Amino acid sequence: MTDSSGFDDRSENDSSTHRGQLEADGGEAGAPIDTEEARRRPYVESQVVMATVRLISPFVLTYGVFVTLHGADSPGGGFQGGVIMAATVVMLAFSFGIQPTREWVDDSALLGLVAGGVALFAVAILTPMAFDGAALELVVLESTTTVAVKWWVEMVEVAIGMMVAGVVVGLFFVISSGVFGTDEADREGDR
Amino acid sequence: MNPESAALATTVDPGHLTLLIVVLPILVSVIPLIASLRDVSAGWVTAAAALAVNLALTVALAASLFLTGDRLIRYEIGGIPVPHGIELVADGLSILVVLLVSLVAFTVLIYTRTQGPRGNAFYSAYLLLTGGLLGVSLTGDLFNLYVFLEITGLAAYALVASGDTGRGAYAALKYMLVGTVGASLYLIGVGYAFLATGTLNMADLERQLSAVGYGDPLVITAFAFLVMGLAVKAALYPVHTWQPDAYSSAPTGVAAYVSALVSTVAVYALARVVLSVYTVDFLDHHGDLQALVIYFAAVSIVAGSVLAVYQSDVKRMLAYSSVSQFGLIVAAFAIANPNAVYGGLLQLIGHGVAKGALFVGAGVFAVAYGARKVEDYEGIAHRSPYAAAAFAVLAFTLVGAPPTVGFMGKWYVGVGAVESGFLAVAAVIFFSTLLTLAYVVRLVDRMYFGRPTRNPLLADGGGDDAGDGQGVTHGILVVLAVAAVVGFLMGPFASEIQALVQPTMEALT
Amino acid sequence: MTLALELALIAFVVVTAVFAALLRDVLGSIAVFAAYSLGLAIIWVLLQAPDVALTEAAVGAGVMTFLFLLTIAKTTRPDTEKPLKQVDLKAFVVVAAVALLMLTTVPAMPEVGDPDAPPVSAEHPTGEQTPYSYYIENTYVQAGIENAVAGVLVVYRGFDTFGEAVVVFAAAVGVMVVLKREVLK
Amino acid sequence: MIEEFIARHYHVAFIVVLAIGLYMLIESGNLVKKVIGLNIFQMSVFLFFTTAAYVEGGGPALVGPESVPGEHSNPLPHVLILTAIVVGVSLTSLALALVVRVYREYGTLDEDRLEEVMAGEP
Repeated sequence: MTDSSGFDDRSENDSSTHRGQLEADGGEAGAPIDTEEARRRPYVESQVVMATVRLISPFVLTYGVFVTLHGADSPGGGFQGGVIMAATVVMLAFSFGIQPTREWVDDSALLGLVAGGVALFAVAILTPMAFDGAALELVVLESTTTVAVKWWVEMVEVAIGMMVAGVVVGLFFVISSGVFGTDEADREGDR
Repeated sequence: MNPESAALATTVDPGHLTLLIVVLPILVSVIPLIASLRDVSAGWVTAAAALAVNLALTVALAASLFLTGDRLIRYEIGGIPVPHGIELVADGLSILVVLLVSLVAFTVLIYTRTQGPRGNAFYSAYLLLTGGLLGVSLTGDLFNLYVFLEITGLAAYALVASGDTGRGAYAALKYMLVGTVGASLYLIGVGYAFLATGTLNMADLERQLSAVGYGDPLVITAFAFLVMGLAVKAALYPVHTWQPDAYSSAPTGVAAYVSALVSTVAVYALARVVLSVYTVDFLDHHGDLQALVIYFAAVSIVAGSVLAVYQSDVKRMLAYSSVSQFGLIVAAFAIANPNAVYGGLLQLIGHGVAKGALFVGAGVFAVAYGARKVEDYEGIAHRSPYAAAAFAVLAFTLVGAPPTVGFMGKWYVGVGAVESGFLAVAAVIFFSTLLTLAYVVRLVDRMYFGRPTRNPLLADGGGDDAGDGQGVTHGILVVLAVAAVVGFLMGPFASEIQALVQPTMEALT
Repeated sequence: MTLALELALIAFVVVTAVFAALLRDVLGSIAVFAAYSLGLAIIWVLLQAPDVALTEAAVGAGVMTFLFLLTIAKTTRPDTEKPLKQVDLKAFVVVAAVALLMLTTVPAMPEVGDPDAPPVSAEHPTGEQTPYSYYIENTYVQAGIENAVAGVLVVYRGFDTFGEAVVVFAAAVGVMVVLKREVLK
Repeated sequence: MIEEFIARHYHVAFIVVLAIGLYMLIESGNLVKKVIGLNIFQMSVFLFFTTAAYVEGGGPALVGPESVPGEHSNPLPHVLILTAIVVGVSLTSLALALVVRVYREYGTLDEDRLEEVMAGEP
């Protein structure tokens, strides 16, 4: 365990970074964790954890994509795959600090994932209606586009995967930064 | 079906309409979030456009439904034959609820434009709540109903906490804990029904449950859990405790929306389960179980009224009055003869309109004059004559004064109760009407004949006497007036509406 | 042999649930809850529900634990002198009454794995085909999908899945409303 | 009597775990523990459904052209429970956001203390 100066000034300004360090803060019984003492505590990082995470996260991400795409033939699917993909980002956040990861992840990318998922789902629901079918009637899509039902199922799975990945990462960031206003004020106060 | 209506049905497929009504608000709810990325506050405009289109679609669906002979539209999603797929069903019962939801959602939205809470995420949640409610109203599948019930719940919990107070957040959390237990009890009921039959489609369950036999313990247990779960969602006594806190601490626009629709739709779902899935035959087979539900609801009627009389806070008073009203409606659906069911339906719609608008009124008076308690209302009618008049009319709708819709609803339920020999229920309705009259008269009396001395905002001048106080905008007055007119006019037209939904009533009872 | 394993797993799940209830320390409760989820996930494997097992492991033991830990890091972890709580008699009596009432319905249920149970029979008492039999016979033939769970999820009950996606989205929107945020970050 | 319950051990487990979750919901003063209780309660229902899907000697619901009923567990309850799990985690995240918000406003997660503080509010 070493102190990494790289993130020090940032963590000085941001109390939520410390809150991300769960185990380290467990001690204050009965008191809020973001006490003055906890706030001043230097950010602790583990080179071992960071290296490990850097090494395995591409594989975890790939596995998430695999689980999403392979749902039609084996257990798994968009939801499970999406969760696994989101886990990559959460892992990065826990090893490199929440604040740096937050800055690294683009907000429009998250929203794009969610909106893209909704758009794909909308395609599956609405387009069959344009071809004299019922909503979500994938067989109609197969006969008009000659793309097999299976691939339309995959498209829906991908839509779910995108939404879930975007939302889980978003939830993680939103909850970790707390209530808008009060927590922002905390941050200002620290400067 | 006559040739004319058949022609119309082929030009506009009403089945597609049922689906679009549910899906449109949900899909559009993404747009405000995308707009926030560009720092554009497009929330209200987007929601207003989507809900206006939805209202138009709903009216179109209602028109094509009333042109069909049997008042029934079924739509198999994905073209999968029932019971293997999910279907949407519109009939005389659901269409009135759908109309109510679309109308109230659009009208309350007008109120939120000036009074807030604002923010794009708020309007996304608002659209999601609308989509969830419409899904519950239109689905023909027991599990799909659970999913939409939870969408409704999630959005409602968040909206209750959308104000600035910590009280709202805590009330939302309590609401969520109780609401989720209610939904889970419902899900357990679905589980028992599935264990007994292996199917989930409502129409199919109706046949399979009777094939399994109404004496089967699993069938009976499923009924008990389904009814209990939805009773929690509808806030019947004694599982109502979450409701007054949630309604009184939510921002006014949310309180109006949630009080008008969320429990209403849960009670509608209860009616669906009792009348469409279990049917009158089941109730006839289990007279004791039927009586149990009716007396349980009757306790709610009395307890809600008694608790409302004791409230000094106007919003809490309105909240407790809902406990009583929903007791009445559930009793009506459990009596399950044509008059009682129709009375329950009228009451369901009338209460939704009146209660939502009353919450808007209470919010307006709170903003304009700081009036929250009954005694603060002294002399309000002199400062805000139009708003006060609408408020008074709506309050008398709640009592059931003739010729309002409240009167017709109670009348039909009372007649139905007497027909089926539940004289005690008729007596309870009469007694609770007196109690309701007591607290409504207490309030209206102060509004019109009290002296505006206690409340400084009402006592000293500022603003002309002919107009309304600040905060009472024209938009809000329109909302209140529309609700008052609807509440007033639905009464005299009750028999016309009855003729429209008659085929559905016959099919259900 | 399998029955012994099943009973052991059930015992594990029940014991973890009891500890989650009785541990004073919220952190401990969270850890035991994660174990409870994993126990359930193994039961799903035994019940031939690999999709459910995978999801339960990813969500119950993964996402949920994360969210709980994040929450106590953002809030507080109350004082803990004694490790275990006393059983609250009033709550226990209420809950025991509910459980006993529900247990009376157990003999009416089909036995675990009974091939004649309505959910896994090919036909209803009325002679019609059950959804179960329809899915098993048609998922591969109609849609070319081997995993019937995915087939039912998207092809036959796609509208439920749409609802599921909406629930996820609603959670994100709800959290943003509650925490007064306008962006997903 | 005992055999009847042994042959339906998963159903019994469902009811016992459901009761424990309900107990946590009623008894716990701490809001986070209430949410944990809610999850234990909900997950017990999942056990009820997956048990209903199971058929003795049947494999998972991986099918081919020759598949017949009885060889596979019923995929329908699995699908329902996948949805229900997602609903559960969504509700939990919203509940926890509410917990964070309540703590920000009142500085405590203890139910009794919260009621006290609120009774003192205007």
